[in-house]
Formats: sequence, C-alpha cells, structure tokens
Amino acid sequence: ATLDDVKAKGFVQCGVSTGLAGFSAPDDAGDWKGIDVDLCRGVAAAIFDDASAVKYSPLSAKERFTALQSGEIDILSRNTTWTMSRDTELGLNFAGVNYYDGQGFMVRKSLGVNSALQLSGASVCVQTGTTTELNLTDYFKANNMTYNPVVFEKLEEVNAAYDSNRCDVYTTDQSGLYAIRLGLSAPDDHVVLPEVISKEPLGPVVRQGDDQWFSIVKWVHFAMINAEELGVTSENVDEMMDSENPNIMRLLGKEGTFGEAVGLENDWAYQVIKNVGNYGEVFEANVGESTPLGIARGLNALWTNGGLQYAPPVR
Amino acid sequence: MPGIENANPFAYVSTETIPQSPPPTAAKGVAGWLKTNLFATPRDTVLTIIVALILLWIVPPMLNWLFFDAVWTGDGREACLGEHVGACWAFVEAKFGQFMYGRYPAELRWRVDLTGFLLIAGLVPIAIPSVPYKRENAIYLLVVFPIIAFMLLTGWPFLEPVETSRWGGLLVTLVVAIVGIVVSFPLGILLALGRRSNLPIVKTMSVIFIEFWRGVPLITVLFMSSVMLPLFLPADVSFDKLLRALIGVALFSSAYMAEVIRGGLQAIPKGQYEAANAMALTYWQGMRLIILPQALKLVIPGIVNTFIGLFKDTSLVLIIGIFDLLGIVQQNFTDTNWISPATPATGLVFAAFIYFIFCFGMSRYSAFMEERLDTGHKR
Amino acid sequence: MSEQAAPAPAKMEVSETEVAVELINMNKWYGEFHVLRNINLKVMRGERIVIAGPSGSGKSTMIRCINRLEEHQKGKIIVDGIELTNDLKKIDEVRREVGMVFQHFNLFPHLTILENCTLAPIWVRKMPKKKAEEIAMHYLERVKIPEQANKYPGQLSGGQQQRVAIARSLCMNPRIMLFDEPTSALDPEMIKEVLDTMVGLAEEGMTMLCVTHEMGFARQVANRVIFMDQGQIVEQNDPINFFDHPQHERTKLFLSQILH
Amino acid sequence: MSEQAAPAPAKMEVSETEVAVELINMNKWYGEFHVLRNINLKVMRGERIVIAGPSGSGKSTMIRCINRLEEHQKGKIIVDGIELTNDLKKIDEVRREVGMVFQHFNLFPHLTILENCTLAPIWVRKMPKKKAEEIAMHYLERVKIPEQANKYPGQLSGGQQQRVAIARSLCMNPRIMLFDEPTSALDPEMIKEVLDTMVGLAEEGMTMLCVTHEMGFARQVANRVIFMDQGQIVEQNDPINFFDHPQHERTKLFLSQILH
Amino acid sequence: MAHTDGVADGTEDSGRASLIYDPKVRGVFFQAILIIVVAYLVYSGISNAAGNLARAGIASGFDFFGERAGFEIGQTLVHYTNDSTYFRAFLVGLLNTLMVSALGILFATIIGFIVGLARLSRNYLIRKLATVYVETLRNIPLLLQLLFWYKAVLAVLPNPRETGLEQGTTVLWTLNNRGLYIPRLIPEAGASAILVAAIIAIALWVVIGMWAGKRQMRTGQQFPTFLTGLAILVGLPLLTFFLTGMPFDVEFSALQGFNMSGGTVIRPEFIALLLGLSLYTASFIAEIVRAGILAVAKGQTEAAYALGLSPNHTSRLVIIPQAMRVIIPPLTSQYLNLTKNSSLAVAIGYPDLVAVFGGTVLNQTGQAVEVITITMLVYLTISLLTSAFMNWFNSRVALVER
Ligand SMILES: Nc1ncnc2c1ncn2[C@@H]1O[C@H](COP(=O)(O)OP(=O)(O)OP(=O)(O)O)[C@@H](O)[C@H]1O
Ligand SMILES: Nc1ncnc2c1ncn2[C@@H]1O[C@H](COP(=O)(O)OP(=O)(O)OP(=O)(O)O)[C@@H](O)[C@H]1O
Ligand SMILES: [Mg+2]
Ligand SMILES: [Mg+2]
Repeated sequence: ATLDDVKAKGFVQCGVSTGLAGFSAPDDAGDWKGIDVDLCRGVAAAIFDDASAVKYSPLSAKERFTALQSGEIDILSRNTTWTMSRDTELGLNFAGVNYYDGQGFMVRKSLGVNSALQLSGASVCVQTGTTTELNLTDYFKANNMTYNPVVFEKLEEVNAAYDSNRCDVYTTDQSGLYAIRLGLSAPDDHVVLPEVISKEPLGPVVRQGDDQWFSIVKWVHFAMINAEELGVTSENVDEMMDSENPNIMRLLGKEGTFGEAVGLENDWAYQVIKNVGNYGEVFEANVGESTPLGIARGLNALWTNGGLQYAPPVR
Repeated sequence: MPGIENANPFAYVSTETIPQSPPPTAAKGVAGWLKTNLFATPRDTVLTIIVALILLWIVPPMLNWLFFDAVWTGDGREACLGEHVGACWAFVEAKFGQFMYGRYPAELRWRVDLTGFLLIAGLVPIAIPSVPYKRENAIYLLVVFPIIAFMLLTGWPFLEPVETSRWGGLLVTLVVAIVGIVVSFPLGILLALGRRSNLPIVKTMSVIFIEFWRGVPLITVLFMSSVMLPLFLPADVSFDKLLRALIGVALFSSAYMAEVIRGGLQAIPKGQYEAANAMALTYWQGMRLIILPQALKLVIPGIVNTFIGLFKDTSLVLIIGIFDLLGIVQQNFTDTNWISPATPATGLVFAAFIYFIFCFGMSRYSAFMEERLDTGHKR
Repeated sequence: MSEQAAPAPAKMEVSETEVAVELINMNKWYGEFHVLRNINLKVMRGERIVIAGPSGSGKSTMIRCINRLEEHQKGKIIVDGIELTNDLKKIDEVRREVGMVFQHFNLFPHLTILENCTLAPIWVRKMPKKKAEEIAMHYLERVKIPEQANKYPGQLSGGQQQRVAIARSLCMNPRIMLFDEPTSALDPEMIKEVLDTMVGLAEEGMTMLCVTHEMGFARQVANRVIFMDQGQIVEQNDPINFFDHPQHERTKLFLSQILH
Repeated sequence: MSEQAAPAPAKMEVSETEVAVELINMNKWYGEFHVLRNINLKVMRGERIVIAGPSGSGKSTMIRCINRLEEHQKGKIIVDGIELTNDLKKIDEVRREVGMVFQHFNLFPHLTILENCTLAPIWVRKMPKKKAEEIAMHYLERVKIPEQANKYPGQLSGGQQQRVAIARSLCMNPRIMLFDEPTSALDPEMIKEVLDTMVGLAEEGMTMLCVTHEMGFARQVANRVIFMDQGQIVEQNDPINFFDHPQHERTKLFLSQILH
Repeated sequence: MAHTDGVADGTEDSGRASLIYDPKVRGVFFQAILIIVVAYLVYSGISNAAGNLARAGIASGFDFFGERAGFEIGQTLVHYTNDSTYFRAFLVGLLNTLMVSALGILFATIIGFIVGLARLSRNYLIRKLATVYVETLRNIPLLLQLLFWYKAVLAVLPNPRETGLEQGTTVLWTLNNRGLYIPRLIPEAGASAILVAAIIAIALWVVIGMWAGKRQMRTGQQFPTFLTGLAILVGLPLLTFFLTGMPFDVEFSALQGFNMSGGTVIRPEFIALLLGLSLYTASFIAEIVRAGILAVAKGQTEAAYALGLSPNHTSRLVIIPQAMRVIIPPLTSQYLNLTKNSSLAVAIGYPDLVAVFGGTVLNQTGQAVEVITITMLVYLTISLLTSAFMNWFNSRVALVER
C-alpha cells in the first residue's frame, strides 16, 4: 500500500507544477512554497510529524497523470481540475478541492477589450494538456466565435509568448492569471477579464485502488478546513489541546481513534495544523491579500462565510 | 632520328646563377594578400563588398547590445529597463550560482567544486597525448572518479545527503553528459561487437537495438524514461528521476557509440584478426589485446564527436522537467524580480556561450586528435 | 576551334619558323619562394624536348605554367601564338591546344575508359557523341587497348591507365603535348608499354615537352634535353652532346648519379 | 603444452616414423566453389615442403586449413596427432604448435616489436613476462634485429617486419611452421634477408610448409616440392627432379613461365 | 575469433568433439540464453505494465482514436475542427512533422551546399564567414537555437495592429508576429486544368531534357535545358490560368478585429522551427560537403582543366559525381537527425506530432503507453524509409570501381 511505501522510504513524493506562484513554486533558496505544496507538507506532517519529509517532482501538465499512474509520485498536488473523465477513466481519485477556481482571460489593456465576447478571431496562448484547452474550445464554439490557438508545453513558454505579444489573449485559471500577470514585464498593462467560463475545482489527486491513502489525503485537507472553522491555528493549537470542545478534541486526537483507522497516529491532525497551519492560514500566507498575488477568499471562503469550503466533520 | 646529327642551335650552358629574388609586389605583402584573397576576380570583388556591408550592418549593433549598451551591475529588473538597454548581465551575475549548481545547497557547493576539480585532474592528463600512465588514468576516470563523484554529489553514505531534485544548472548538464559517455562506451563496444558477430540472433538483436535507438527522437526516449518506465517495472521498484533520464540518455548514445566503434572495427585489416587467431589467442583475448586497442584509437575523433552531440542533447532534459543549464536559465526568466525585455535574450546568450565553450573546445580537440592520428598512423 | 576527324598525322620535321611555345623571362614565386627564375625557352613546332633535373628544381612547375595550371608572375608565356594572361577565354583556347599527361594518370574513376576519352570532345569541342566515340576508339587502338573501352579505370593496370590518359589527351587533337613524369608511377614492365606509345607519338611529329628521367627515351626521341636546377635552365643541348659532353658542373653531377 | 626455455634445437634429419601433419581426402568448398579437392598429404617431422602453383590454385587455402584459419568440410586433417574438428580446445592446442607467417606480416602496429613477440607466450602459454622477454630477445637475435626491440612495426622496413613476424612465431616454440608467400610483399633487396632467416630455420630441422615462388630457396632447402593446380595436388617430387624433370603438363608450363 | 568459429556446414565427421568446446553448440547455447533473457525482460515489462494499468484502473486500447478530440490546432494541413477525431488530430500532427521535415531537408541541403562550397572559396572573407557560421551553429544546442529564433522572429515582427493596416481593408500580403499572410486560392470549376497544365509542363521538361541530351550526343549542340524547362513550368500553367479565365477565387487577408483573417498564413512558430532546423543541420551538411569535395583528388580538377573543361563543367561532370559518393551516407544521417529534431517543435509551440499527439492527445486521453508507442513507431518508420530511399539512391550513384 502507498502508506507503507511512504513510511518505508521516509518521505512523501509530491508532484507539483514547474512553478506557479502561490500554488507551487520554488523560492530563491530552492524551497517549494504554495497552497498545493502545503497540502503535501500536511500529509507528510500527518504521517511523519515532520512537514519537511516531502520530495517534489516538478511536472509539466502533460506528464502529471502518467507520473501519478506510474507510481512515480504519491500525490499529485498541482492545481489540477477535477473532471469526471479524469476521475473515472485515468485511474485517479480526486481527494477534495483545495481551491475553487474558474477559467478566465487576460488581455492587454491597449486592446480596449472589456468582455470575453469581443475576442472572436483572437490568438490565444494556452498550455497544452489542460482542461483549459477544452474549455476554451467549448466557450468559443458556444458563442459562435473563432480563435487561433498557440499551444505550449510549459508555463514559462506560454508566459514568454504572451509577453512578447505573440497572442492577444492568455487563458488559464483565474488564480493563475493573477500570478502570471505579476511575472510580465509590465503587469499594469494587462487586465483580467471578468468572465469566468468554467468551473475549475482544483485539488489533490491520488491513484485509484488505495482507499487508505485516498482517505489520508482527503482528511488532511478536511482537517485543515475544519481547523479553520473551529478556530484552531498553528499558533494556538497547543493551547487548544486543552480545549473542552468535543469537536476540537476529536480533531486533535484527544478523543477517539480516528487516526488509527487510517493507519496514522491519533494526533495526526494536530501535527498537520502545528506544522503547516489551517486552511485559512495557508491561503493567506500563499495567495491572500497580504501577498503580491492579493487574491480574495471569494469562493474559497468557508461555507460559514458564504464560500464553498466545507468539510465533513470528524466524528 | 631527325635533328640529332645537326649541331643544336639551342645549345646553351648557363654561366651564372640567378639569385633568389623577392616576388613582385603584386604577389606579396598586404596588397598581394588582398588581391589574391579578396579581390582576385570581379566576382570576388563584388562578393567581398557585399559581405563587408552585411558585416558592417550586423556586427556593430551586436557589439553594442553585448557590451557597450549592456547593463553590468544592478540588483533587480529596474536596472535593465529603459530605451536603449542591451544585454542584462546583472541578471546573469545574480543568478550565476543557480546556473552553475541549480538548487544545490549553497553551503555544500564545495562538494561540486571538488568533484569538478577531480574531474579536471583526471581529464587534462588523459587529453594530452604525451603524458604517460594513460591506462591508470583511464581507470581512475572510468572507475574511481565516478564512485568518488557519486559519493560527493549525493552525499551517500558519509556526508549530508543532497537529493538529485536539487541538482541543476551546469552540474546536471555535465552529470548527464559524462554519465552518458561513460556508460555508453562499454555498451557501445558490446553492441558493435554484437553487430559484427556471426551468431545470427546476437547480430539481429544488436541491429534492432541500434536502429531502434537511432530512429526515435531523444525527447520521446526521455519522456518514456521519465514518466513511463515505472509502468514497466514491478510496482515496488522505483528509481530516481535523474537516474532514469541518465538511463535513457545512455541507451540512446550507446547506439550512436556502437556505430562509431563499428567503423573502427571495420577499419582493422583482416590480417590482424588472423594473426591473433594463428597465435592461439581466444576471441576475447584477441579483442582486448589486439583489435580494440587499435580500433578505439582510430575512432577517438568519432567518440569525441558523439560526446559533443550528447553534451548538446542534454539540453533536452529540460523538456521532462529536469533543470539543466538551459532549464534553469529559462526558469529564471519568470523571476518577477528580474523580468525585463532584455532578460530572456541575455539568459539565452549566456547559456549559448557556455555550451559553445564546451562544444567548441571539444571539437577543436577532436580535430587536433584527428590530425595527430592521421600523421602517426599511416599504413 | 575547328572540328577535325580522327587524323592520321604525317611524319613531320621540326619546323624552322613556327614557334609552338615561347617562354620569355618567365618568373614564378610560391609565396616568397622563387621557383622559376628567368626562364627563356623557345620550342619550335615538331620539337621533342626532354626536361631533366633534380627533384624540386621546378620542372613540373614550368610545364604546368604552360597550360596555366599554375600562374606565373613575371615575364611572358606564349603558346601557339596566344599569350597567357588572366583572360579566361585565352586560357581555355590554350588548354584546348595543349594536352597533358600526369604522373598519376588522373583518369576519372567514375567514367568508363571510353567516357573518359569522349568527355572533353563532347563538352569542349561540342562534338556529337558518335563522332567522339569513333575518335576515341581510334586513339584507344593507337595505344593498343581498344578492348578495355567499357571498363572502368580501376579495373586496369597502371600501364594501361597511363596509355588511356595519353589517348584521352589525343582525343582533343592537341598540337602540343606535355608529359610530367608519365612513367615514374609505373612498374618496370609497364614503363615500356607507355614509352613505346610515346615514341610512336614522337615519330608522328607531335610537339612534345616531357619531364622524364628515362634517359633511353631521351636519347631515342628528343631533339633537345633541358637540364634544370633551382628554378633555372642550367644547360640545354641535343641528347648526344648532353649525355656525352655535359658542360655544367651540376649537370655532370646529376648525370653521374642517374647513369651508373 | 610444456613450457620451454629458449631452445637451441639440434640439427635434425627427417624422421622416418613421426608424422607432423597429415591430410586425408581433405575437401573444402567456398560456398558452391570447390577450392580443395581430395587433398592427401603426409608431412613427416623435420620435413621442409615447398608448395608452388598458379594463382588461385588453393595453396593459401590449404595452408590456412592446417591451423584452422579456414574450416574444411570433408576429410581429415591431423596435426601433431590431433585431429582438427570443431572442438575449440583442440584447435587451440594445434594453433599453439603451429606457427604461421603471413604475406603481409600482420604485426600488431600498436605494440612494440618486443611486445609483439611476448604477447602470445604471456597470454597463451601463461609465461612470466620476464621469461617471455628473454625468449623473445633470443629469437630477435636469431633474426638479427635485437636492437629494434623497442620500436614499433611502422618504423621498420618490410624485410625487418617479416623477420619480426618469424621471430614472433618462434617465440611460441612451435613444432611446425607455415609460411604463406612470406617474401612476395617485399622489395628485392629485402627478400634475401628473409630467405636467409628461413634457410637458417630449415637447417635446424624445423618442420616447414612454405608457399613460395622462390625457386632458389626451394632447391636449397626443400625435401619436397608440391605443385598444386585447381585445388588439387598435381605433382610432388624432390626439388632436383621437380625442376629438372617435371612430369605433368601443367607443371612444365608453369615452370617454363617462372624460370625464364 | 568470430569468423572462424562460424556456422559450420554440417557435413562434419566430428561427432567426437566435446560439447562445451564446439562453437556451434556454444553459439546456440549463448543465443538461447540471450533470447530467454530478452524475452523475459519484454514479457515482464509487458505484464508489469498490464498489471500496473489494471491495478490503477486505467483503460487501455486504441478505441480513443475514434473519439472526438475537442481541441483546436493552430496549423492544419488537412481539414480539422474541434469536432474531428483524435485520429484526425494524429494525422494533422504527422503531416505537420512531415512538412517541416521535408522543407527543412530541402533548405538545409541548399544552405549546407552553399556554405560548404563557401568554406572552399578563394575569397578570404567568405571562407572565414562560412567557418564562423559552421563553428557557431554546430556547437550550440538546437533547442537553444530554436528558442532564440522564435524569440528573435517574434521580437522583430510587429503586432498586426502596428503594421498600419486599416481595419477591414484587404492586402496582398503582410508580415507580422501572427505570421506571414498571403492570398489563398480557392479553386473553382476549371482549376483542375491548371494542375493538368503543370503536370504537362513537368513532362515536357523531362522530354526536352531527354531530347536535348540526345541532340547533344548526335550533333554536339548544347541546349539550355534548365532555363527552358523553368520557363515552361512557369509559363504553361500561367497561360492556362488566363485562358481558362482565372478560375480561382482569391481570398485576401484583412485586419479584422485585433487579428488578420482570411488568406493563407505561415505562422512564426513554423518559420522559427524551419529556420532553426535548416540552419543547424546546414552547418553539419556544410562540413560533409566540404569533406566530400576535398576527398576528390586535386589531380582530377587539374586533369579536367588540362582537357579544356570549364570550371563549371569540371564541377558538374568530374568533381560532384565523385564527391557525391562520399557525401551521401553521412548526408542521410543528417536527414534522419533533422526529422527527429523536428520533435523539438514542442518547445516553441509548433503543432507537430509530438506536440499534438504526444502532448495534447496523450493528456486528454491519458493513454500514455499507446500514444508514446505509436509516436516512436512513426518516427522509426520515417527514419527507416528515409534510410532505405537514400541507400537506394546511393547505390545508384555509387562509384563503379574495381
Ligand atoms: N603549391 C606549392 N606551394 C609552394 N611550394 C611549391 C608548391 N608546389 C611546388 N612547390 C615547390 O616548388 C619547387 C619546385 O617544385 P616542382 O614540383 O616543380 O619540382 P620538380 O622539379 O617537378 O620536382 P620532382 O622531380 O620532385 O617532381 C619545390 O621546391 C616545391 O617544394
Ligand atoms: N573467402 C573466400 N571466399 C570465396 N572464394 C575464395 C575465398 N578465398 C579464396 N577464394 C578462392 O579460392 C581459390 C583459391 O584461393 P587461394 O588464396 O588459396 O589461392 P592461392 O593458390 O593462394 O593463390 P595466390 O597465389 O594468388 O595467393 C581462388 O579461386 C580464390 O578466388
Ligand atoms: Mg615534378
Ligand atoms: Mg595465396
């Protein structure tokens, strides 16, 4: 089983993107940072009590599923859209949604465009092997418009092509557009159009057929959301250990043997929160308002705040 | 016979020796050189003028961009923005460590440096024909050095381990190229012998192997090795990603190496095989003592050329997400701190320069060896 | 140039008036090296001249200047009335009149013997193929190897190849033939075949300049022997006097080495 | 095989009883082409046999069959009591006893003369290097070129190279020596050097089979001359009778061409 | 040694040979082991893959070929829309690969021959320039050059809206960073006559060539075959074009919105790829050509000159035929390399086989094993066909010697 393999080798092998700011990108010291990275770190913390027991495999969009299928990585945490065919035909399981996104468009301000419906005939830069490529086709088709795709394998190449004005439009998930805009030579010359043309629930993926591993990844994610909902943060988690709130007690392993049920220690969630933080902390630290990306919680707010992030209870 | 009995009217004996005199001006000096090399015929003259104009058109802007308008210092993109800004060398300066070592931990980079030093210490004496102890040196390079290098670079088992995903830049480029050549060399010899064998199955398999690897693009091989290999292995076996790329590169280049070596084997006269036979040497003794030493010496230039090809091909590992020199340069284009119109071009020019230095050096060396072998080996 | 059918040249004496080749104060340098120094030479039509001399004395160079395979830098070379200058047209004219036979034959290995012989007549003289072939066969018979016409040069022995080379030159119906050590790359038995062919040519009155060390040949056919040393013509005389009463020290030394 | 120090073989007569090489009804084909037809030959220890015959008659092939450089398809070859079959071990045994000298010497150009000579003793006879070198020097002295020991083959003249090739064979201390036109690639002056060496060997009683057209050599040393034509042994006799009273038409014709 | 231990003919009376020392037995034994090892490796690879796929619940097989692709491709030689099948997408990628390879081979050969000859030029400047060209391009990885050309091409060309075109007005041609736009000919009835005319023109050229050859052989007159042929090839279809009343609808391109529409477009990715591949391979071909010409002995030129052949005829009739046999084998390898290298298109967004099929299709279907296997086989087939053709060609020009 994957858990045994992971325990035997002593680290989690985590598939990430080749560099998308806020989601998974190496910092100057070469350490990987981002929401997607923190999910892997959470899983490592749950297993080893050590969030750094992770090794990263940067993957292009094209390689990612094969890498997971072939067992090269244990988790794919790489802003991957959950779709039915991916879930059912590729031998994969999506373990939740750690970022609700939607596909959008970015254009130069100088084009004077303010709606995606004005884009007919445009050249569109897009990365290969993504749902983006298909959504794009569907959107233009539905609106009776035409476009000319310019398709690249790697994000850097798409960025470079768009930046050098090879295309009029850059399309990818909106979160990505903000991150990418930062990397352009003149970020202020570009706008992200208001239309969101698709649902893009992004989440971690595991191989099918290993329910235990599937559960671990799923529940690490849920634990982080539950922790935010319950107000448990990496700072106050030690104090919270003394909390009398039965929800918190179950979450932190004071009560019940929920961890053992999936082959972990009972304090698994404590370790996740202690070492990585709750969902809100992770979001703020990587993509939130205080970061250069400055993305609002929006759909990713807790359900209690009108967002979609909702986790089943630990019980 | 006609004419012989008549006293010859042309009979002549020179009385003085005409001294050697210098050639007329047209044939020597600057003018002579110009005349014969640039303006020999009207067509030559026209061509010369056209080419000179083109050079005038291209070279000065190039120099301006590279040197005169270039930005040499600075610590961010602001330095490289502006109207008439050439290359952004400040970018290269800031990222130099990454370009060389990738994300290899800074405090451990001495290990890479030491490895590099050990490599040069082995390579230089083997490359200079007059230095003795070639055999010992080759053993050092092919056996001892790889082990030391492996231990130094990975840290296994004594030092602090550094996983290969942190390696990058020129380090990875060199590791891939060198491992490729070291592994493909013996494999190439075996394949070449196999292809010349008269055991039909051995021969067929060698041919199929060689033709297959020579017929498919390296990037599909790399893709295969990087993401698909585990599919073909039992579920619990796994390799390092870099290692898999290395295997792919090694198999690929061993096919090319095999063809080079086969050329050498074919150039050895049949008499050498027969003499070895007649002296009761066994097949392997004959190969090891008689045939291969001669054949390999003959194909040194070919081997160096294969190495150059391999060295250039390492840039393709970029496509499977291993950050070799080119990969890491490209990745740094997205660094928000350094993004500017000049950055990508500067990065690419820098990478091109590094590759050029290595490849040009090797190709000069191969030409030098070719000349040496040519004069020293006439049959 | 005029088209001619396979000729049957009449036995001819040396002309007293017609100059075939004239070199006047000719000088040549290779870079700084003065290979040919003040060469003066007048060859009458029908003359057979043998050029001898130690290695490196400039014999080949002189002969190659005559059909402009090398360029001279000073003085004049007049061939068949045409002065050799940079004028490409004149060079072509001269080359059409001058045949050359090389030490290493230089047959075209990708063409058959017959094609070797017809190539220049067809492309330079613009002769119909059929006629070119007739002439070629005529000369191949002359050199006694008509049966090899459809073989490739690689299939012939050295002596046969050299005879083909001679036939190939003759097919252009040249007025002057240059030979540069035509026998020195051959085995002893083959030398005779080639020399016989050359003697035959000489007897028909062809103007010939021949670099060779075959002194028997020189005695038999030459009108004149020229001895060169260090880029100069040191001595010239008729063969009998040349061999029996050499005048110059250098000639004496050379002959003492050659004739044992 | 037993290791032996550099021997000083005594002058030996032909043995009456000991057979060195025996070919019985031996046949060989190259593909469809029948090169050797029913060869029967018995060579006694100490015999010196010269094999002559026109080109393509199968001389080389026969000699190469004896140390299995070529495989025969029918009949028997027994060398030194060992029958040559597919058995690799026996082939090795035979090759250790049989030395061979090739027309083109086939020295190993990447090894010095000394290394050429010691290679096989060291690797095949498993001799210590020192001893192998002693023996090698002994034989190099025999062939009168000990001073060349540390040169490379490319630095030697053809005659010297061939003598090295002979010394190299002798270092394996063979009981039988095969020579395949050992002098035909040499310049006339060098032929004598090599023949002298071979005469020396013959005088010491080495069993020798020698393909050669040097009839002087045959007269001087051979016990027997064998004449081959079209893959068959046409005639054999002692040299005197062979040269003076050839019986077979083919032999007469051949000799008339060779001896002018 | 290999060639004596060889296969015996069997008529042996050598039954007594002990088995281990019989080379035949040894050979069979080793080869049997080899087969078993290889077969085992192949078998275990396949069974592992099957097992791994099954365990992971991944569908396998080639059914996906018939499904709707659902994505667009930037450059298509055959009709393709997002409703076409994956097979169609495969075909588009394959044709794009073939097109860029074929054109690349053509240009690389032309440039390579020119540069190779330039390296032998008497003109110092040209010689040195050619040397610099060869040494630079040979020693820099192709991938880097492609990136460079792509960026250079894009950097030089303007945005379509900066070219000063007016919205909606058609132009004959225009060049911008979306590509080179030229008119597109849409054939109408009668257009096929022009095709027929072109074919007739080619046939005429061949006939004239043969006639001129024969006439020269007969009368010695030479005839400017090449120029005449060219004139016919251009003239005849053009004449037909006008005679049939110009049966083409010409579609011009125009700036429409922020992009050009209509016309035929040659995209910058293609230009960059073609440029990169041709220039890079040409540097190798140049060296091959130079070596080939130098391999022809100097005496050959001299002999030809001495016979009075002009430099042109000397090259054509004497030097090149001899150089070709040295040139062709290494030239073949360069052609193969170029074809394989075209797979680097993936880095600059040209939709070749690897980008379309091995990239997008692989991702959308997830059938990595099938897709990569097919991709490799396709390249292998192209390589083998090219070699086979060049071998045949080589055997035709090979020198008949000895
Ligand atoms: N292309 C060249 N460049 C420079 N020097 C040359 C060249 N060709 C010949 N030489 C020199 O010119 C001199 C005369 O050469 P040439 O070949 O005419 O001599 P030769 O009398 O024909 O000698 P040989 O009997 O050896 O053929 C020699 O010293 C030679 O080294
Ligand atoms: N490897 C081979 N394959 C086919 N035929 C061969 C081969 N080697 C030799 N032959 C043919 O076998 C015949 C005998 O050849 P062999 O070399 O034994 O002749 P030879 O008597 O030694 O002649 P020479 O005096 O020319 O060396 C010749 O007709 C030759 O063409
Ligand atoms: Mg000369
Ligand atoms: Mg023979």
